[in-house]
Amino acid sequence: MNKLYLNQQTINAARLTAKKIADSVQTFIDQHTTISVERALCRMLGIDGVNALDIPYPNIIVDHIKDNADLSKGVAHYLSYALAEHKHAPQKIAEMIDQNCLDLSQYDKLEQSPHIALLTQYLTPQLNRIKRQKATRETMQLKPSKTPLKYVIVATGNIYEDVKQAVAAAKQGADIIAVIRTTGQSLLDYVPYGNTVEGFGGTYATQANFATMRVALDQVSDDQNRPIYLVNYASGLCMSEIAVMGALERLDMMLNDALYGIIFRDINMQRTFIDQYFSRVISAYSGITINTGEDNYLTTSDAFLEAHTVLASQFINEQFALNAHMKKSLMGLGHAYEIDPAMPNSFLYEIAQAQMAREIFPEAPLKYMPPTKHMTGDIFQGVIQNALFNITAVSTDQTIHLLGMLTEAIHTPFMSDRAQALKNAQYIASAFQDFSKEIKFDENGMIVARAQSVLSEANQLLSSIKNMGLFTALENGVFASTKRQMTSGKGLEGVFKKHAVYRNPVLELMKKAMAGDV
Amino acid sequence: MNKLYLNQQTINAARLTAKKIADSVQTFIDQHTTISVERALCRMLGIDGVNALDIPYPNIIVDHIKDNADLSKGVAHYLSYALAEHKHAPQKIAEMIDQNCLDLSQYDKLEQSPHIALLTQYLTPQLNRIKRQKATRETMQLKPSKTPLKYVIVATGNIYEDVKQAVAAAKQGADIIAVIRTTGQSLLDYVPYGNTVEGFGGTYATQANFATMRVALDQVSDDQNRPIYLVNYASGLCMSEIAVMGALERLDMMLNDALYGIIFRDINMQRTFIDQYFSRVISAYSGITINTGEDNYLTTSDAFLEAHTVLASQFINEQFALNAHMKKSLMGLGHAYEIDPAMPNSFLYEIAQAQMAREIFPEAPLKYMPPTKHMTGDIFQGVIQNALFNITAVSTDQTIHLLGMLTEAIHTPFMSDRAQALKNAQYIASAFQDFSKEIKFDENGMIVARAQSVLSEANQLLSSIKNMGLFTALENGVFASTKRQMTSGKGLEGVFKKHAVYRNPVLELMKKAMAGDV
Amino acid sequence: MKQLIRPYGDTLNDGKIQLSFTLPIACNKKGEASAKALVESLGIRDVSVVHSEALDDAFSYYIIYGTVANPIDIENITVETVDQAVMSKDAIEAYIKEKFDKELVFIGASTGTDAHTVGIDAIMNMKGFNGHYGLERYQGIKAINLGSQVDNETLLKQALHHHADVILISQTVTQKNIHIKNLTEFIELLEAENLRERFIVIIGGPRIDHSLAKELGFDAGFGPKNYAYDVASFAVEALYFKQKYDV
Amino acid sequence: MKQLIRPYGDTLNDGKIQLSFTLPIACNKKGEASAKALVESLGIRDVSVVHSEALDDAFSYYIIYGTVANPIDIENITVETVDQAVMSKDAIEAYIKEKFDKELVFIGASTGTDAHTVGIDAIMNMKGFNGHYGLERYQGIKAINLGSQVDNETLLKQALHHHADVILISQTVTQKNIHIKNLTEFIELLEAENLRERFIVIIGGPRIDHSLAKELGFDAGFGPKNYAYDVASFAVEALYFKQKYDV
Ligand code: B12
Ligand code: B12
Ligand SMILES: Cc1ncc(COP(=O)(O)O)c(C=O)c1O
Ligand SMILES: Cc1ncc(COP(=O)(O)O)c(C=O)c1O
Repeated sequence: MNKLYLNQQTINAARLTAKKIADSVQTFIDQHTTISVERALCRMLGIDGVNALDIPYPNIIVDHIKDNADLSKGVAHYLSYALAEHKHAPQKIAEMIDQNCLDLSQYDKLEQSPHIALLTQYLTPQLNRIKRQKATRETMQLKPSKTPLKYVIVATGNIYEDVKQAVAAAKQGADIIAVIRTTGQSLLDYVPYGNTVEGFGGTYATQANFATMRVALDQVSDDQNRPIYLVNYASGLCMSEIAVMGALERLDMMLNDALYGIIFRDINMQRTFIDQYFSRVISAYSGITINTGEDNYLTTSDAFLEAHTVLASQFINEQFALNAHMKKSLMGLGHAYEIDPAMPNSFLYEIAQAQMAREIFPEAPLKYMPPTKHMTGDIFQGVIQNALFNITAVSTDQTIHLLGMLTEAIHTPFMSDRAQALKNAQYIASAFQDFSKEIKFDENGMIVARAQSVLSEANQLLSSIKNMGLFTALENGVFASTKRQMTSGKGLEGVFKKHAVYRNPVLELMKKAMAGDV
Repeated sequence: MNKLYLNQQTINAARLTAKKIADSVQTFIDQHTTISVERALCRMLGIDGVNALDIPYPNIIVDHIKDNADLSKGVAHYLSYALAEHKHAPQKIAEMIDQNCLDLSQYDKLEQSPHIALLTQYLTPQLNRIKRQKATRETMQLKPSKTPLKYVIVATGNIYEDVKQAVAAAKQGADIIAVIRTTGQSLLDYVPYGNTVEGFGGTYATQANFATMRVALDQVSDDQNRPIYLVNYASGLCMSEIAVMGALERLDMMLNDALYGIIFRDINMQRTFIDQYFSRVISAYSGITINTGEDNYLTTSDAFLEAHTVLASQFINEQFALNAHMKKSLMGLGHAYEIDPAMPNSFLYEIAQAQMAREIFPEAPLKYMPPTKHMTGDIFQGVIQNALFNITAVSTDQTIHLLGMLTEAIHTPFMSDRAQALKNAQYIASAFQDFSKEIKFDENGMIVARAQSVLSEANQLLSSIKNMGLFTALENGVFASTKRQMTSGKGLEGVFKKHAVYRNPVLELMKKAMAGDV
Repeated sequence: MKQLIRPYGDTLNDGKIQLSFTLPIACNKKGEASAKALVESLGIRDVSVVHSEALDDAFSYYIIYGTVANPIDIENITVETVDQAVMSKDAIEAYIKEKFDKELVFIGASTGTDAHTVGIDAIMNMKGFNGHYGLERYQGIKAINLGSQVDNETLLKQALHHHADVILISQTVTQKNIHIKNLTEFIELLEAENLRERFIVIIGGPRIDHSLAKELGFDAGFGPKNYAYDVASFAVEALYFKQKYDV
Repeated sequence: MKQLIRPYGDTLNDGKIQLSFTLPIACNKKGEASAKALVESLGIRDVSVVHSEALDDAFSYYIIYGTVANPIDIENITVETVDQAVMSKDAIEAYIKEKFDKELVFIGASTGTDAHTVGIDAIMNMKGFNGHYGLERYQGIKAINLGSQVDNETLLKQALHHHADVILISQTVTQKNIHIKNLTEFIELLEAENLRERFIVIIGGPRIDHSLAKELGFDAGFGPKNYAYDVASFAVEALYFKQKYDV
């Protein structure tokens, strides 16, 4: 698939530059842990549930250590000593701490724990469950749906209404259901517990909600005889915890991008890069596809002028994912159809950009976002914007095809909005079935020229990011014209430099398992 | 513009066959006249208005001759004698007949009229007015709008509401306004008189209504600083009369197609071919673009299976128009986007067919009709169907672009439906501005193959029509699966074989004038 | 028991509804407020004008979302439908063979100035529609399709001439209710000639339904998504009933 | 004098209107009849269900056209708008220079959990929006943009800290009226601290208008298609008025 005559050397150069950028952040990541990483580890040990005050037990343990001891040694250090001493399951340990029956600070001054191996028996059930879930997913995917996969969101705020919407959408032809999160959740430094019915613009990501939706989708998947994929957000302050929950409940995809959190949620960059790494290792191990958030840049910045920032960021995200041992086939790099419809030849430029992404990341299940910024209250016009987007998605062979809603500028989707979106996409997919095979672009034309110039701008941008380092680049507002400081933003207080005795047995086990795999 | 690798020899062969088909009908036409042709001649002589019973004076004269004398000699025969005798203007003669003060049958048995030249002074004012109108149109067209020209209909039934709708549409960007006729009119064997406010699914075509709309559109044309074209129907039983009225009132285009009348209005084929010839001579002389009705076939027959019937008919219509001394630049041959949207690759086939028409008739201002048959009450889906049609129109360089209405399956267009249609077309025209220049079709692909096969089927069909003759072919239901008999259908009683003394001075003058012109 | 419902956006009984219309006034703040007031006058709350646009100096277009304030009770909503069980072509043919000793004559047309034939052809002609054969192909039925633009008098004359049992009328153009006018005239014509009981008279078209047909005095009415067997099922049973009790 | 209007399809007062909605019942004849009945219950006549579709077993979607039965009188419709004459950037700068002896401080944020900044940035930042500069570029105005996800307490604290004259609040997410809740809380906070009179407080966002702002107790509200000069025109006059009469 080479329609754009892109220079492979430029692509290679850009990739190499991105690798240097990511590697330099990786050095920092490897030296640090966060409260969320430690809580994720707790969850892998089977610690779950909330106390009488609705505080999740993983938080209870981690906060306990943070407040009373030295978290830089990692929960594994403390818990392994406690297990050695008390022979209780980690969950029990957590409950004891909650009831002030146990104080882990007693192990603080002890030497590097000789009992880390004791944790393995408690990790095994979760690891096995994840392996089983992965196998189930792979079996189901033997009958894959035709790409682009039609992806719709549900966002009622109430998991039970979400289920109704999701089931209806699946029956109408959706391949992927994303349960959007309530507006506030990404800034919560804990994961709420249980089934929930109160969210704004989305529904809380909880393990129970994941499970409820998974059951419903498995059911409709059986009825429809095709996989129905489930998506949520391993994003925000609890990236890696949610990655664990998603792995356990067989989610298929996770929105997962530190850059999104930094730019759009004002999450501290140190914190979220560390969280992201562990979350990606977990997703890589679990066979979960990630979705990155570059598309969002174009909702803030101009989609024509800043197209190269999306590409540069995709290159970086690819390297971050590779560093987390992720296969390219799990990298749902994000981009979007956001050029102002008032711009002449907007369709040509969109085709150029979409095809470019496809050619540069041939193995990636690209996530292609519909027009949102230039959608207006004129829902009839919106239908056309979505149709042009759908044409582009189909004609450039995108993988994950987020369907645009005619009411994008108005409200989170009604059931009928989603149905209309699915009909739009289905009609276009059929009408343009073999279109991309039939057409060639003029080698000296504007489509080819546009793609080439975006690539070369991205390449230049990467060089300059490499020179200053990613942290500084973000301080300069390189993406989405948004400046963020290295030491401000939410969640910095949860970052810890690893102590010499620090161990993360989950990371170690998963990396080892994947070593043969990648 | 050669994207389809069509075989020019096949095109030439088809054109030659079509010429033979049309020429053989022309022999028949030249030997005949009709009551409508004679009434048109009356109108060119300045006869207008209605009597106390609302019967138009042209009908009064022609019926008078038909009932009391021998119409095969033509009105010119009788009127020239009457003028010679009474020295009154033709209008006065008509009024005298209406009041039974004059009986033209007295001239029936006289020899070929030696007074035909007397008619010229009465024809001259109308001919001059038509020439002036033509010149006005040509001056305005110096500032032509960009093609495709956006064509919308108004159809309130009330000329004054039509004006409001038309003006609003022009301001919103329409280039062409067609005033649709009331359902019954094409079967009326007279043209109603004066401004009218009572129509069903359209407004009566009257000269006064033409004038009223022309004034309104000239006004908005000045405001908008671009031509706004006006369209009506020289179609049905009064083809040639309406052609005269349109020429006098500076209409810019006329729906004009005997085949449409035969098939969809059950008008007798002899009658309407004769009428069509004269009407086309008038339009050719007046610089009025005709629009043919092949698109309609696809509303009755399958648009994929019967695509070749459209092309065959276009070839025939081209020859009919050439025989009427019409320039190719006035031949708005019709075709349509009517393939079932449920058919995979429907867009590819539509592109193939539209591009094919463009390449085969490079000088013709092709009239391209939107989806109608497969439009449903789902107006949101309809918007997409129209968008795909608009993409095709823009990408294959159609000239007259009839905009689809989202409410096609529901009602004649509301003001807002038209506004939405215009926004749809404008957005697509801008987004796809240079698209056709940018893309090439695979020489061995399905688009090229489709166009080639339609052409070859059309060529075969033409051969078989030539062999049996067009009349017989129509009896066999060659177009729109509709069979019509040569001697049935409306209006046959108005056909007369020309007598040896027959003269049509209008036809003669116009042909002479155009002889230097073509 | 009452069964109260409201429209559904994404939560039960949220009452969400979308509207669009044009007002014959300028597009400005007052126009928007007027559009809002109009929608509120319909009993809709939380009215949000999500789009407004000038169509001309004194015409403005609005797209609106809102919440229907009052639920409706659907418990007592009954639907006038043709309540014959629908038979297959084979079953209809067998039924005719069993119950009648003559061929049944169906005569049909698109009447008045209506030139749309695709609908009546779909019911009557060999080929049928969407893969369902038309009446012409039914054994035991003689189908006579007069085509379009047939005036009411001609249709009746032909029906008598052909000894028709069933008359089928198609009406597609509905602007300014021309179909109602035309259909009413046919019934009046039958009644004036004292022939109403002579035929089963069935109407059809995109805006026709059974309740409209009954209201106008016809035996049945069929809208979109109906095929020859729907019509024939009704007609043969009605004829059988008629021959059994009427004569 | 009464000014009665109805929607306009293609003829004055024809009352034509389009609606669409979902019902939580199956898609069948009864569903269609229920949809029709619902629309009739809104005072709409000639109801035509032009499209119906199953969204799931117990959900059905309808597109409907009809005629609004009763006209509304728009004579007395008044529009709550910010009735300041809008000044240009230059005029505003001159006005500040003339009437105030200090720089005016505008502090703004997108509050609560709302992370949308494009709207508040459009008003406050250098670059502005659609070619209209933001407040940051106005001489005589100090514009402090706190960004998004700022909680009400923080906003107030910062306003006091910076001696703000004007507080600007942006709200984009409106689902389940979260913006109303959030905005009401800010007013309550001001009142609790006895600081309501201390600031001019202006709100904005895609679903905000002046009447909503007044209703909630703010000084003004601005929706889409408003730029920095609209806001500043109002604010500087309001501040001038306040300094003249209040103190
Ligand atoms: C095809 C078509 C034409 C063709 C007709 C060709 C032909 N051979 O019939 C042509 C191009 C000639 C045409 C012309 C006109 N048309 Co036209 N046409 C259409 C179109 C695109 C499709 C109609 C159709 O064929 N539907 C398919 C058939 C199968 O569906 P159906 O008729 O509903 O039939 C089904 C049922 O209703 C039922 N049924 C139908 N009849 C009967 C009868 C009986 C007894 C029974 C039991 C059942 C039954 O069974 C069928 C199968 O399920 C519609 C728009 C649309 N998408 O609907 C416009 C439309 C019907 N046309 C319209 C108009 C106004 C015209 C014109 C009057 C315009 C003009 N002034 O020039 C002309 C003139 C025609 C005239 N005097 O009647 C309007 C009518 C508006 C209104 N509601 O009043 C429409 C809606 C377009 C529009 N939006 O303006 N048209
Ligand atoms: C861009 C965008 C985003 C970006 C925001 C980036 C950024 N830096 O701001 C990103 C991708 C991050 C985003 C995220 C989300 N978004 Co968002 N987003 C949009 C989008 C596409 C455009 C909004 C926009 O920028 N408009 C352009 C600006 C200029 O317009 P404006 O805000 O109306 O501002 C003008 C006026 O209102 C006024 N104004 C605005 N503020 C103020 C303030 C004052 C004081 C004054 C005087 C005037 C004023 O002046 C401006 C210029 O005229 C809309 C859809 C749409 N097309 O509208 C959805 C939309 C707003 N988002 C929505 C949602 C739900 C979300 C999420 C919550 C989804 C989720 N659960 O993940 C998230 C999380 C964000 C959060 N917690 O708030 C919904 C809101 C639904 C609702 N009505 O409640 C929308 C409508 C999409 C949808 N249909 O679901 N979003
Ligand atoms: C990568 C990524 N993460 C997360 C989100 C959603 O936001 P939140 O984390 O605020 O729920 C998005 C939204 O588009 C996204 O692209
Ligand atoms: C060539 C032609 N003539 C006439 C008409 C309109 O019909 P009528 O003559 O019945 O007004 C059409 C409609 O599409 C047409 O294509």
